[in-house]
Amino acid sequence: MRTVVSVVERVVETPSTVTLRFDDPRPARPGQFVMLWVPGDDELPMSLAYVGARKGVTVKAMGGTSRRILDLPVGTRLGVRGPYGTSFDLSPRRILLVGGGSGTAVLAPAAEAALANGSTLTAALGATTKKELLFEERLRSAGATVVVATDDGTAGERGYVTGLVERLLADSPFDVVWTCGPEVMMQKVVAAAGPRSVPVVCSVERHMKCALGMCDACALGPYHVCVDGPVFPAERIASLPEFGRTKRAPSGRSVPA
Amino acid sequence: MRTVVSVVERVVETPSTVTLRFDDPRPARPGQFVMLWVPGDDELPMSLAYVGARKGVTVKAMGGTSRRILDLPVGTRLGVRGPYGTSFDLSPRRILLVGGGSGTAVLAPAAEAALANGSTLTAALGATTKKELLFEERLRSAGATVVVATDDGTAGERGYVTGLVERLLADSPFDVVWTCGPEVMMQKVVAAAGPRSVPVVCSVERHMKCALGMCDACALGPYHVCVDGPVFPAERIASLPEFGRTKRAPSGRSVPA
Amino acid sequence: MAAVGVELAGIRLRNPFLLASGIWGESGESLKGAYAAGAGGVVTKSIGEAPRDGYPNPTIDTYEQWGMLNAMGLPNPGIEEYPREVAVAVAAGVPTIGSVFAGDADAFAAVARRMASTGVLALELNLSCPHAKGLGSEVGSDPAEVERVVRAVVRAVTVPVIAKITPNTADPVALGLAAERGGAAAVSAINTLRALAIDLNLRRPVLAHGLGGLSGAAIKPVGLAVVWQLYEALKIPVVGIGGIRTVDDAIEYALAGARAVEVGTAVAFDGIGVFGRLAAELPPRLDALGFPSWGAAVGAAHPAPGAAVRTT
Amino acid sequence: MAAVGVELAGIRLRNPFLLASGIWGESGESLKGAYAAGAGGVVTKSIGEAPRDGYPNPTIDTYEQWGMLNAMGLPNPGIEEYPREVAVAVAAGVPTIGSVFAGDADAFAAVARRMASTGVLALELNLSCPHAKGLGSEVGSDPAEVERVVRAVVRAVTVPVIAKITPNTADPVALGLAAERGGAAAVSAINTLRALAIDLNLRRPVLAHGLGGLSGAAIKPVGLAVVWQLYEALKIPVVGIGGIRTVDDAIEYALAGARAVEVGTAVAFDGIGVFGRLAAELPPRLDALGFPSWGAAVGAAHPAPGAAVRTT
Ligand SMILES: Cc1cc2nc3c(=O)[nH]c(=O)nc-3n(C[C@H](O)[C@H](O)[C@H](O)COP(=O)(O)OP(=O)(O)OC[C@H]3O[C@@H](n4cnc5c(N)ncnc54)[C@H](O)[C@@H]3O)c2cc1C
Ligand SMILES: Cc1cc2nc3c(=O)[nH]c(=O)nc-3n(C[C@H](O)[C@H](O)[C@H](O)COP(=O)(O)OP(=O)(O)OC[C@H]3O[C@@H](n4cnc5c(N)ncnc54)[C@H](O)[C@@H]3O)c2cc1C
Ligand SMILES: Cc1cc2nc3c(=O)[nH]c(=O)nc-3n(C[C@H](O)[C@H](O)[C@H](O)COP(=O)(O)O)c2cc1C
Ligand SMILES: Cc1cc2nc3c(=O)[nH]c(=O)nc-3n(C[C@H](O)[C@H](O)[C@H](O)COP(=O)(O)O)c2cc1C
Ligand code: FES
Ligand code: FES
Repeated sequence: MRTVVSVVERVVETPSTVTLRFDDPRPARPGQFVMLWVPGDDELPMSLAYVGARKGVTVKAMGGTSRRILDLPVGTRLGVRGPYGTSFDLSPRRILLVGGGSGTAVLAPAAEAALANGSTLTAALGATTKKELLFEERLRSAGATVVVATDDGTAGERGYVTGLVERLLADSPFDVVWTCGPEVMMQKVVAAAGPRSVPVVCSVERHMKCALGMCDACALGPYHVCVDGPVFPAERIASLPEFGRTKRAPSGRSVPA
Repeated sequence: MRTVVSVVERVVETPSTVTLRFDDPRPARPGQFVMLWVPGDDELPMSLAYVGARKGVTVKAMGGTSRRILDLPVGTRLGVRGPYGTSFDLSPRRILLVGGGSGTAVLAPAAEAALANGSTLTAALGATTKKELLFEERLRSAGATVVVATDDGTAGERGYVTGLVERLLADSPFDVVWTCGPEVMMQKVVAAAGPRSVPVVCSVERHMKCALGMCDACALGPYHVCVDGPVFPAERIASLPEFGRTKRAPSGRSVPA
Repeated sequence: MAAVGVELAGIRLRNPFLLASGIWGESGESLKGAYAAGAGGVVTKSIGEAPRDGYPNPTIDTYEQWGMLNAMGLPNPGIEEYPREVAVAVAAGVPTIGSVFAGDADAFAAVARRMASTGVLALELNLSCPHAKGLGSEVGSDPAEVERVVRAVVRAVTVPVIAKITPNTADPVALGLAAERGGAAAVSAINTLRALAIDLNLRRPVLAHGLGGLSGAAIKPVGLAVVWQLYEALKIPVVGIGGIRTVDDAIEYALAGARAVEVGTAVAFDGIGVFGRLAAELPPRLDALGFPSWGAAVGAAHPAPGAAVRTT
Repeated sequence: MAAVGVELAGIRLRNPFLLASGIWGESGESLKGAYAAGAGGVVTKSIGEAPRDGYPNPTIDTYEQWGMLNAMGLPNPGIEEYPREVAVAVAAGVPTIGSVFAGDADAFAAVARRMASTGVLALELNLSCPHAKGLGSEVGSDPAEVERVVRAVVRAVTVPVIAKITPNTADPVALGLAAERGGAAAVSAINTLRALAIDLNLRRPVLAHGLGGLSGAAIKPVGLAVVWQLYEALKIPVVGIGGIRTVDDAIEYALAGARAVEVGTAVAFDGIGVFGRLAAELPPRLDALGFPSWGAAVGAAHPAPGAAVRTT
């Protein structure tokens, strides 16, 4: 299940985000993730931003390991387990995509696949600032209608992407909303879509160790994010007391999200 | 590899020989053997006297375990590993079969298969006495020409079967001789066939433990009877110093055959 | 159909399949989920005095279907936090066994006392984690220490105490006898085998911790041997663990002497649904093998007292 | 192409693959055959003072490709008879290591002396058979006893002495250090793991002896762990054994610290041709992995002295 790959391409997407591409022929579906092992460092869950034979992960600088990943040169060897987890149902015809920050990484391959299938897709992307907008161009060239919000107003609307979502939902009919980003953001998306009965699908994160549905590290209510997720219909998780509030630390303790 | 079977038929072949039949769908070729485990007793190599889905072993009373096997009733459960080992090449057209005592057990399924293939086959069977003749009727009804020798003259010619063999080889052309029985008998068969350049194929016995070509218990010169045999072209083994002279005891010591 | 309920150390279980410690055992919801999936009962993650993050990732490596290596490093929320998790399972009526670990007898007794107060039906003492320094198998490989720890815990609590024995020992029977002397109500065996995986390309051990513990099918023959030996030597019941994935695996453990069994790694390969399958398949399989009940199979491969194993 | 010759305890081997003790090792012709098939050298069957038949059959049970159980019971022709077998291999120029076992240090020394006189290049002391009462692992699980036996043998012979360590222990390193103190030129590990197979239908252990030893792929992770630990702790070289079937398995052992390896169970699954395949595939595989030689791979997964394993 574990394989070792070499980084064959490194793309700086934003000042804090880098995509690493590697060849791994194992089949994967949009929404799935891998456990990416940086030898001598950590092994982390990373969504597949590219799901074909030349796979890719798009990594945002967060803590120590992710920062170090940003600097890994082409040729670096990495361990890869997976792909793991659930994926997006690509059958809806009219899709609203809501990506916050690096959350867009997991949505992009799903968007490409749906658009290639003939669905229409509007992408609402949020970022702190223009330079941090992720995959705007990628989504546009795949055929998506892209709208943008930045905290500082350097691109698109000033403010949170959730403001855009309210309006998009009011203006046009959608069959589904796909969202990935901070849980508070996703909660707002769910709140906006609920009255209009548009189903929401969320991709969520929890601390992961085994990624095999065994160790309980990623427990979220009755679910294990590594096998029951990371892609969930919102109705299964939005009402859990944990959602948007707590997560589990590596020790298994509940801590504020 | 191990399976458990039930004895579904028990046929008294001679006063000292019983055939036990059991269902085991694993494919087997004439000449191969199984490791037959009598629970609570020993596990012994036994040639397959019947190689179809309803398999059979024909056991001669020798020491303790084989004697006890003779009394096992229908319904007894046995462990079976295998089939193991080499088998008879069924392509020769004119076959001389030379069976001494229970050695005929392993030759019978090969004879049936060759006859069914359109070969002709003469069977020279030896036994101590008429009642101990094994599979005479089975071979005859399969289409073999059967000639017999008994030590006491109660059936066929009086004397050893090797006397018959000399004459049969002199009288008619054969493409191959198949033989199984005491090694001194097989040596005589080899000696008789040699001058006429008829190849001889022997089935031989050595003490067996693993039957996997690993433990060395069944070493015979550079061969392991469990995997390189039990069916050997005579030219590979007849000139070994051990053949007809020594065998290995369970401890691995060389002892007189 | 064959009856499959069992009584273990005074606990009634609807079937002999317990969730093994360390699997689905950190959160109360998960413990509930394992029981809902069909388990006869659950064993919690091993809980210690203080929260522990465990070792860094990678903590897991898998082999083809026959095995798994882990060095989680006993992550756990600590005995102050954990009672609120276990309470979820206890409140839902899940037969729950609380697993605890510590570095010495006093600490074991302290954690055990707190765990026992949550309403768990029994305790399991993890005397056997093969890869956590100073915890588990270092304590657990010394019979005198095992006896001391078990005795201290038995004195500290009123629930039955199950001692989980390490297989990384020359003499598991000595450890089992020590636990029995200490007052254990049962022993469970085995924990994982000390093991290592190396990545050829990366030229390093796969797990961040280096050494880990082997589980899954590969260790079933070792677990069966330990259970066999413990059954022969002890008066208290034995819980069989190691590589159980099918009812046949479980019945082999019963024949070797296991009163109940724990299932761990199979959850990774087959999902938690493995418990429902095991529970459903056990009665007809026991019928087919001619056992009137699970209990009738327990120890059935051992010769009757006084009988010779071989008839020759 | 990468060089694959090795020097082990003063013996030069054309490749690191030794025939493991107990496989093809009872007859001199078989030892010759294993070398002709491509082995770098051979270890004889373990030979004791007197002939032993070993245990009755069944002596073997196999699992799917991942393992095998045996309780041969140390059958051997005895040290009076065996020299004529080993002479066949020695006369043919086969690098031969004579394996011996006994119940105590004096008996070990006596058998070893006789074995050494046959021209074997080294001795391997079987301190680790997991299923023979009073022989092997009972001696072999006590460090003091191991040291005593090794010292007695080292005094009795002039050839290098390799101590074969049991994995059925809490502390293989203590055993390895004891062997080193006793004067061993190398240690080899591992022997089989104590294990058991039960037949469900027959309701009894499969092997006549009951307990047996597990070998094959299932024990590779355990063998790697023992070799890793021994390499870290000892100055003398380590011979890796357990579950080796492919060159990748062997290179993993090298990375863990094995100077040479022994191959046993793979012979049952793949035939003796496994040695030719291993020998042929090793140089290109080392090349592909970037190792200039087998020697360069030995211990290469261990952090350089003083370096931290993790960069974080
Ligand atoms: C299913 C899934 C998909 C993900 N996909 C991406 C992605 O595509 N791009 C991306 O940049 N990040 C992704 N992450 C987050 C990523 O795994 C890390 O959490 C993040 O990179 C920070 O790691 P760090 O070691 O640098 O941070 P640290 O300094 O160690 O910690 C920062 C945060 O990362 C979290 N974290 C650390 N280790 C883990 C772990 N093993 N599992 C989960 N969270 C952890 C910590 O809980 C903390 O909240 C994903 C997480 C999950 C669960
Ligand atoms: C390949 C092969 C096929 C055989 N096929 C048949 C057959 O079809 N019918 C038949 O009656 N017999 C067959 N035998 C012989 C059979 O395995 C036994 O040797 C025989 O039944 C006597 O066993 P026992 O335990 O009753 O005798 P014992 O009293 O134990 O010994 C009598 C003789 O049997 C030999 N023997 C005992 N155990 C074994 C063993 N594990 N492997 C080999 N020889 C052993 C002894 O060396 C001794 O020479 C075959 C043997 C081999 C090797
Ligand atoms: C990921 C993982 C975590 C484990 N954690 C614990 C633990 O916390 N306490 C414990 O006693 N055993 C622990 N174990 C050991 C199991 O409870 C069990 O003894 C072992 O895995 C063998 O059973 P299996 O083959 O069914 O997995 C753990 C095993 C695994 C695989
Ligand atoms: C059938 C069999 C017989 C063995 N006999 C011996 C023996 O006589 N002496 C010994 O030191 N080891 C003996 N062993 C152990 C092997 O030498 C080896 O240590 C073990 O099988 C692990 O290696 P493997 O997985 O390659 O088989 C035996 C193993 C098997 C399978
Ligand atoms: S990461 Fe272990 S259960 Fe999900
Ligand atoms: S019986 Fe073991 S090698 Fe033939």
